[in-house]
Amino acid sequence: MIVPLDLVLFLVLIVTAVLALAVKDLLAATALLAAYSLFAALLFAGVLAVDVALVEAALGAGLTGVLFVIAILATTRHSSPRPDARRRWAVLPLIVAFLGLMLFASTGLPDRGDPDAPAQRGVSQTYLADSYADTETPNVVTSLLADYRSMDTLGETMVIVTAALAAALVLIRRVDDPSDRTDDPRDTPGGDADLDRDLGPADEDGYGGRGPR
Amino acid sequence: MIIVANVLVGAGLFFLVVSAIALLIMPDVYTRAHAVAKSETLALLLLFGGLFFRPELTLDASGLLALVLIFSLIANPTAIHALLRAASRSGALPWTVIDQRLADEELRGGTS
Amino acid sequence: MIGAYPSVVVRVVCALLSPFILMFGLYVVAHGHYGPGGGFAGGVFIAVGAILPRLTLPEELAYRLVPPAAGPLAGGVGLLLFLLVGTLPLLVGGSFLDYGAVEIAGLEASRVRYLGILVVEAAVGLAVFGAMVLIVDVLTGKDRP
Amino acid sequence: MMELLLDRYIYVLVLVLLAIGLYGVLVKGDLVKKVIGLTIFSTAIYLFFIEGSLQEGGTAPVLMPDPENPGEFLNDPLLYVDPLPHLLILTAIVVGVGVVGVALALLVRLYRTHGTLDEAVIADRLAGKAPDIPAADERRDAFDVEDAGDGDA
Repeated sequence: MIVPLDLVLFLVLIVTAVLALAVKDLLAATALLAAYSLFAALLFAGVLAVDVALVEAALGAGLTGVLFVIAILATTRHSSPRPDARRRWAVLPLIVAFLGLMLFASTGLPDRGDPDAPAQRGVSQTYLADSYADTETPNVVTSLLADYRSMDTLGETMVIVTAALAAALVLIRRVDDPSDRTDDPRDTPGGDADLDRDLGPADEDGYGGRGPR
Repeated sequence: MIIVANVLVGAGLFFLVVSAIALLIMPDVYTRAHAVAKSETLALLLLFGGLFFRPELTLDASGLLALVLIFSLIANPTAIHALLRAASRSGALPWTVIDQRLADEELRGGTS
Repeated sequence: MIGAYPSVVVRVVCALLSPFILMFGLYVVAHGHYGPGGGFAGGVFIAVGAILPRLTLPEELAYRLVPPAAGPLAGGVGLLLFLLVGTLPLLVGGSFLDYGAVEIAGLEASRVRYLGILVVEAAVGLAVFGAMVLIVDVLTGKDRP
Repeated sequence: MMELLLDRYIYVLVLVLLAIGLYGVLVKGDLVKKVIGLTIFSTAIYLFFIEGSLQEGGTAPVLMPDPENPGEFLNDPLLYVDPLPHLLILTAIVVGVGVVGVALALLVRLYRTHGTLDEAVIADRLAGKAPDIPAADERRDAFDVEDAGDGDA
């Protein structure tokens, strides 16, 4: 009986999502986001999407967290709250309307796990039946990824490399660029020789960042 | 065979429950991490040891399981070490008996 | 934010673990035919094996393992390899990315497609590895000469 | 109504996740929080797709060996869940991480020029309403790295 576990995992997922958006400390929010991705990976594994679970656990829970932590270290750790009540009251009806519309639309979707759903009757039957004869590959996801739908994969690979190059274009700078007002200690030569990279206190009125060794 | 596996897995689950309880009732980050690090590493060892004795396990799967066990045993204490080091550097003070006594006295003074 | 982590335990363990993570990534890329895994997951694992030393080891040591030029280079080489494999069937009259059209003596068409999948997975893994390493390098601000 | 909910409760939960992510993207003033909301939103979409691929009585889409004649594999489509959404989501996850990387690079760039990640402040400054850029020592408030020791090595 997998359904109750499913439900519990989903509730944990919702709680972590709310907390990740609610906490003030951005590092804590990043940790909660990684936990959220890990629970999502568990859910993927629970509905037998093993490849997706592997990628989500490695990328969503691992590398995304690393990227967030690096970016937070390069910027600031404190979330700037700026509660904008007007915008919240303008957006909430929008979200409620979105939810209502989607709930209405979801009544037309097939039941969960229905073998007669239209999506199950499509091309994937052919893929499953022919995969081994065509490519000698038991893992159908791999043969789909690299053979039947390799044009798709080519496009995605291009998108990833382009995204990395775009990130490089945004951040790479000339040494004599006057518009670059950088005065953080990492940019001064020799400034980070013995930099201790542990973080400062989470709250300004804490213990002053110097606990016992 | 299956009895040994079940006993080991049960012991592992027991230690996992103990570590979860310790996470809830311990007073500060150091004692929590102390309790969780030890009992969880032991629970991992017992769980995987129990899984080795399962009859449906093939040879290459048990090899993979052994690799996972070895790397978990290395990485788990290291992660907790790094976590506690960061906690110490960012100023988390350890809980002491004096704190508890002061709190008790305050409580008593307040209620009487 | 690159530099030696000030705790010797973490440094030693990360230095010991990263080659094994790299090896596991290669295993995942090669094992994609028979189980979960493949180019995307394997590329991410290899990238993690390259990023872990950057976060914990001294800079020159980490760069000796995987130099900063490896990011854009691997991304470009992976994409180029994918395109080359895709163009190969065009030369013998097949359509784009249809590896089965290439005739190799002694191999059936399904076997050729099997090999084509392997090469494409390796190319995707290289590209993902390069992209992830490049993003991390750029965010840590150590990419400039 | 109850029957419908029991069969479709997964859609309701996914929709709640979507709403949370949307709220984060639209309402939160901090730009990092906006990226976190974006990640939550996209993960909810992945969950929706993967739940749609589930098929009662199917196993993971890795072909099982045929017990009767060795060397062959069982390829009855009713035995396996639908592999096509898995492929689509597999690539979407990796592209999502690429998107997060670009977004974080833009954030770091914004912080270097404006000294803040508050969306309202940056918008005001771009509109010319708040011209003053904070002093350098206000910017790295969180990390007092100046007097750091060399650790316990």
